[in-house]
Amino acid sequence: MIDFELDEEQQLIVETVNKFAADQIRPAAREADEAATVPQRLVDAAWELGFIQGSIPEAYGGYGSGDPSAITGALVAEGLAEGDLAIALHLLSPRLIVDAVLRMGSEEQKRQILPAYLGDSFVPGSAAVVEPRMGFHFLSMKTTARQEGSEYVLDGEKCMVLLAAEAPNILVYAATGDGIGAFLVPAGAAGLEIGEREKSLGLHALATYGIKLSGCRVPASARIGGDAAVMLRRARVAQSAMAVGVAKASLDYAIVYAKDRDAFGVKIAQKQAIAFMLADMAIETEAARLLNWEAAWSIDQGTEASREVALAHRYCADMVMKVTDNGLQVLGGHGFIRDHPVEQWVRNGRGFSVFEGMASV
Amino acid sequence: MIDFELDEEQQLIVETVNKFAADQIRPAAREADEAATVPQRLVDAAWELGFIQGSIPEAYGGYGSGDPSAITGALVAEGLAEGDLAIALHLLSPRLIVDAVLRMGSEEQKRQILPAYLGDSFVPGSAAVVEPRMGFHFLSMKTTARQEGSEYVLDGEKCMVLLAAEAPNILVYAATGDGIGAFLVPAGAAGLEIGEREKSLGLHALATYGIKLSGCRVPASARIGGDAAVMLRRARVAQSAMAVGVAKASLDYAIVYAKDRDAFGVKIAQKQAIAFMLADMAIETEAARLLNWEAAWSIDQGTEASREVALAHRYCADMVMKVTDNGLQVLGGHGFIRDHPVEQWVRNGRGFSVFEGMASV
Amino acid sequence: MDFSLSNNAQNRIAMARMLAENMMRPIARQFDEEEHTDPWDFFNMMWDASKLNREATTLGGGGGKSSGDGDKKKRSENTLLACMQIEELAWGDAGLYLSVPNPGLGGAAVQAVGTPEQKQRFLANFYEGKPKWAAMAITEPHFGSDSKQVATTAVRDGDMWVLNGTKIFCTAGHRALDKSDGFVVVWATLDKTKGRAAIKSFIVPAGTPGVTVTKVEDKMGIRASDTAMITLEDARIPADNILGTPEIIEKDSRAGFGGVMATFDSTRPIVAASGIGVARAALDLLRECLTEQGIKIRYEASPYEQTVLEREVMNMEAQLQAARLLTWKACNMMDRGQRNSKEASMAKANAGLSVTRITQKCVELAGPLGYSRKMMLEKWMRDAKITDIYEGTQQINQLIVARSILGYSSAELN
Amino acid sequence: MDFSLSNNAQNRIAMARMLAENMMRPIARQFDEEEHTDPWDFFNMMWDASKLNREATTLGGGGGKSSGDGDKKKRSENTLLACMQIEELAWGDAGLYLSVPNPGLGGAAVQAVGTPEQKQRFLANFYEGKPKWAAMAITEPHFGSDSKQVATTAVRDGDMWVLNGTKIFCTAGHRALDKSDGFVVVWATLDKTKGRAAIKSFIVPAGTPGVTVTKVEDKMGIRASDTAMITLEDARIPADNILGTPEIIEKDSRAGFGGVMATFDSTRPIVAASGIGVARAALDLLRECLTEQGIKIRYEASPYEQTVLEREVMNMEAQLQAARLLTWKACNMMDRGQRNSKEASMAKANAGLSVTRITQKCVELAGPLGYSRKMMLEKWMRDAKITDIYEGTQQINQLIVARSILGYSSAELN
Repeated sequence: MIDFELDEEQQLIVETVNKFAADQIRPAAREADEAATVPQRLVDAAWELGFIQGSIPEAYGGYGSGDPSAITGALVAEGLAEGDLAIALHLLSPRLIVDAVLRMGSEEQKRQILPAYLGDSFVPGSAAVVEPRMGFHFLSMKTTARQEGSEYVLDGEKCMVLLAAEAPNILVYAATGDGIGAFLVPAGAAGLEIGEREKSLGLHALATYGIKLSGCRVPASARIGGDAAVMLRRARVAQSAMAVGVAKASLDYAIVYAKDRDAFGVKIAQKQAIAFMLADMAIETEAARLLNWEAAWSIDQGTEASREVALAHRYCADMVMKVTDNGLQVLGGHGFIRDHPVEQWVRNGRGFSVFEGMASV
Repeated sequence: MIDFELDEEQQLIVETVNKFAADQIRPAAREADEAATVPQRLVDAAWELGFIQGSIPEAYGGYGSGDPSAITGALVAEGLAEGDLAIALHLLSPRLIVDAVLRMGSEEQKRQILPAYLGDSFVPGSAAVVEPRMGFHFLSMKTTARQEGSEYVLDGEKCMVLLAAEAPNILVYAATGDGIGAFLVPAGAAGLEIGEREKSLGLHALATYGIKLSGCRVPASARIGGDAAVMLRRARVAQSAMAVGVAKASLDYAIVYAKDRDAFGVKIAQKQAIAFMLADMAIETEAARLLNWEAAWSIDQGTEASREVALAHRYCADMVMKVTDNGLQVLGGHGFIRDHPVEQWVRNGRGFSVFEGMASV
Repeated sequence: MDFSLSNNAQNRIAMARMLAENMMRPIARQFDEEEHTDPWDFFNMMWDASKLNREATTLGGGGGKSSGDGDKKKRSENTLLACMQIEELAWGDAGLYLSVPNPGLGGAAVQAVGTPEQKQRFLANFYEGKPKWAAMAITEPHFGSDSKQVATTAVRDGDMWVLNGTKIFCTAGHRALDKSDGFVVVWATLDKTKGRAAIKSFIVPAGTPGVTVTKVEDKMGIRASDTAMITLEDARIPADNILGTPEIIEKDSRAGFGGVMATFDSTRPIVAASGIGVARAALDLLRECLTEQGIKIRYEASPYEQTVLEREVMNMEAQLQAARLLTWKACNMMDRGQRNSKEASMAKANAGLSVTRITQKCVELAGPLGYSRKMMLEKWMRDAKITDIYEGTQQINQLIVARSILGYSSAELN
Repeated sequence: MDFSLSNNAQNRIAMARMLAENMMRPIARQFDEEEHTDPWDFFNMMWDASKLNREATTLGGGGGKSSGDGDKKKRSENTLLACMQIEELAWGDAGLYLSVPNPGLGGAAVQAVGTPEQKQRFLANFYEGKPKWAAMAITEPHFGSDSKQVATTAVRDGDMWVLNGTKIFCTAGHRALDKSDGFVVVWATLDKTKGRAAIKSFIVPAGTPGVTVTKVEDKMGIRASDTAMITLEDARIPADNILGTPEIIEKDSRAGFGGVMATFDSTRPIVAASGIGVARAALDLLRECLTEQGIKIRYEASPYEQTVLEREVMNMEAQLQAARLLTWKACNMMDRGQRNSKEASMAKANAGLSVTRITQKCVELAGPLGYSRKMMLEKWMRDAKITDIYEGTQQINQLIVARSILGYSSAELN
């Protein structure tokens, strides 16, 4: 029966996430962006809250109750991204590996791989999906995985690989000929070359890298599951949820500003031009959220949901650009100044039509 | 040197056209739409004003000074369409034949064909371009012209053929294998079958028909010029100018209404939501006009201007839909009622992304 | 969170869909072309069907009340069900759906703020006898959205109210007053100087002397639906035909103006749903035609490969589903007894714009066929536009959303 | 009507393009990354170049005056030429273009409403000696567009004016006051109670005691350009440094507030042109990259065949050219001595939105490369946005257009 209410567990999670995002992430967001680093104390604090551990079933050492739902994952992603996108992607990075193993991996792989991400402290995860060319599309990768006896040989180039230099393993997505495979490549593997840290329009606080794979050999056991496209769709759900979070951040900030700023004898929020812009931002943000929730729900039903995910992904990517741009416009000249966060949300928001496989639910 | 001012002749023409459109066409537009016919008195009056004769050089019996410019043609088309689109298309229909002959025809064809359109009274013109299928595109016609000895054999189906049943000749556009050819098919030609009068979303006053060509034979001399795609681009310039005229009609009507209509203690035009909508309509209409003028100017420079025309055509078709829809919205419920003309402009405006070869400059 | 349809919903939708396909589609074009005629066979059929299942056709049907039938869960989904069914009926034909003989907006008002006695008199036996209509008359020639400008007067004369004024845009007003034994709920003021608080609504039954339908509008779309201008000249109705208290309470109360306004919280999602039905009809048909041509939409294709057509279809599907989910959420909140004014206006504003764009785009993408009246697309474009206008225009609903998110009163933001 | 470039225009464009390509592009990224540093080599080079051709780099340069050179035609095209050249310079780099040492907006104000004596003192010898900047200081922390809210005060004390207040968003203010022997035109009020009429502009030269640049803003884009906060504490300037009359004339006059406002009629098209230059840079680069990949834009293809990429490029080209033509028309009217406030705001509003969307879309279509700072697209997206904000936001310019087409005063529509 159609129902949009969160259950009690979800409400609890949302409250926790929102509080953490508001009290700890947001105040650190600008400095993290300018300093191009995520403060360790945030990493530790997030670890304590157990966003990762909670996504792993008890059977494997986590304290999650069964497989975490994509909707719950979306709620967490939205909440953290509302604090700051770069920080959210960093904090949730272990799920790039954990989720893939949980959802696609063999029992043995689960037992072998998951514990490393359940230590006393945060262990960064990493995934390599995007490739450095204009027309890149997640279903047409040029990075290849060739089977040779008991090994896979990986060749190709990736970019926007978050935490590649920091993570113990990178989950590399590559074309296997019959689809897309995901391969766990340990740091320092022969044939894996990690380039300079990238500089991008947004995500300054998040360390991303270009990597080269030249005849990089991994054992057959390093392949997680079969067709890994399913994980890339889940990634789109996570990213779309984050887009909603970024849009909400911009909307709420613009509302407060517009109610405080005087012009022509009233608050600018009392001008229809501004008020209607805010109303439109609110409607678009909510519409995108519901579309993505439905996509997440469809995945939770065990369907591939490729259509639902594609629709929500496209809608959210366009929405967040429009909403964050309007958020900046509401602040006028002040929005263009880095004293306010709105320009940061524009720069981060623009990335959602490019990001692939950078988060997971 | 860049200059947007009309020369004196153009100004004179615009004044004449606008006066005729305002005084005679507009007052008759609604009744013409409901009665699905163009009043004869309008046809006669327009003929007297010489919109057709003026487009034909004196050398061929008209009183135009040299080849009429596409810009001047665009000014006339915009002005008449501002009165009413269906009526404008009817009144300018002779140019479908006249322009093709003037621009592409041989000296002999000019002498033979033009006089018929320079009699004492209006002689309707007709052109068959559009074909009845969803994905129709003017460069991929399925109607064919096959040369057989001294004849061409035409086969295919056309729709939106204006005045097919009324006109002495239909200029049929067909694929010749090496491009698009234009063929003058006389009324009653064997193999030419004119169907029922069409019923459309808009253009109710304009008689359009579906026609069938089954082995319809015309002499080689019936072919006007070579690659006729050039005429279809001129048609797009004419249609785009008309789109601007329709948009301007809606804008001006909405302005008057909004300044007269009270709501919440003021005129609705004093509400930013309405005022900004009107400003946006004005800007979009002007932008489209300038784009199309430049396309027309490029044609007058003797270039093919396929890019310029394509850009202006796309822009104008989108613009007129948005502007006329907003025009209706400004009137609210009253805009939905046929007491006001705005809904008619929405119905006519929607056609511009479909019309091909229905007018000429 | 749950996006699955209950069995109850599936059944209701299937039934409505059956009506839409078999009873409405076949006559939709005819009653668009033959404006101002009445599809009596359809009326009678729907009238009988309504007796079997009222929610299907009652605007705002039982919003908030528990349905108690079929569905296992205790919680109500009545508003949701109404929207789902109305989407189907509007998918069949929006004009005919609006013409279905039922208590309509007039009935909704009586239901929302009427006394038990009034409900007894005007609703309890409504479905007996021949097809009936009940309508709502708010708008007047000099105002549209600004409904506190009501100039129609109601003066007490003994045990009667005497009404004078002119109403326009009264949906089904002609059928309610001239073609059936129905009634119209008329907004009138007891004292023009007292503004909102003095505006009351009155139940004016068919046959009331002094009540005349002076015009039935020619419209761009939804032509099967009658839109009446009603003139009231010393129209006398019983004293107890007033909805709510006759006292002028300065502060808005549920019983007065505010009460009637509150019905918008259920009617706006319903209007949204009807528009969504029309847009879905257009999108369904477009996709069918594309499928016939062997065109498959590649949802996951890159912009370097995806065609403009594919992207447009994709955008339309997303817009349509977004509007639907916003609408369902507004219903879900009402069914949970939560205040949903903001969500209702969000749904209405979003749907109004989306269905207008979708139907316009479908006509465009279908090319010459889309522009021809041989196909239904052009009609649906004409039918859809009203969604962005009635029950509060796009602008009014944006204003309501803006006030809500900004925490502004109508005085602070207008 | 004529859409051809005069020889004069072609030459000016070619020269500006040469500067843009050789002097600006090579250092554009460096001075974006190294915010708050000064490209002195570039400044010196431009300074020398300016002596050869001032119009090239003077905002609003000689709007309305006859150029008299090259071009055969008698009619002036100076504003047009300024816009064309500025489009080229902004194509090179918008931040650097705004940093070019020149009389800027401050000079434009002196030129528009200054006395011959003031023009002599502040403009005649401007280009002598080391690079100089002149800036305009209007905005204050508590207001943006609502410039009648000026709270900075000017009090007459003998033969001096004493200024007090804080100005923000002063483009090139830092370089005008601290890095050169330039000046800033400061808006101040003689009497806060008298509103617009009491607001005058004052020429404040570098080195004036009590004038301090208290902050240089960190920005999203155009980082090579300095945006200063200026504090005036009992800043004393000579009595004849006031622009226009010191009298408070209730009715706006060219000499007072209105006069300074009128300079917007030339500066708005110029801001539009600079944004167009940035957007064109992005679109040019995107197309180059596509061509390298062998992708050709099929302008005339049907939506059934055209890719989303092709359509987007097509739309961007149309938007860009539309903005350019609106801008050129506003210039054309000014050069003809016609009132062009409406057209200037049309151009600014349209360009502001178009260049923002175009640059954002170029980043999107270039995928991961677009998002990387290895390519310039992301920078141009950051640079373009300011076009929709300064010299009147999108909203302000829409308001001006609306007033103009509705024939409303600022009291009737605000």
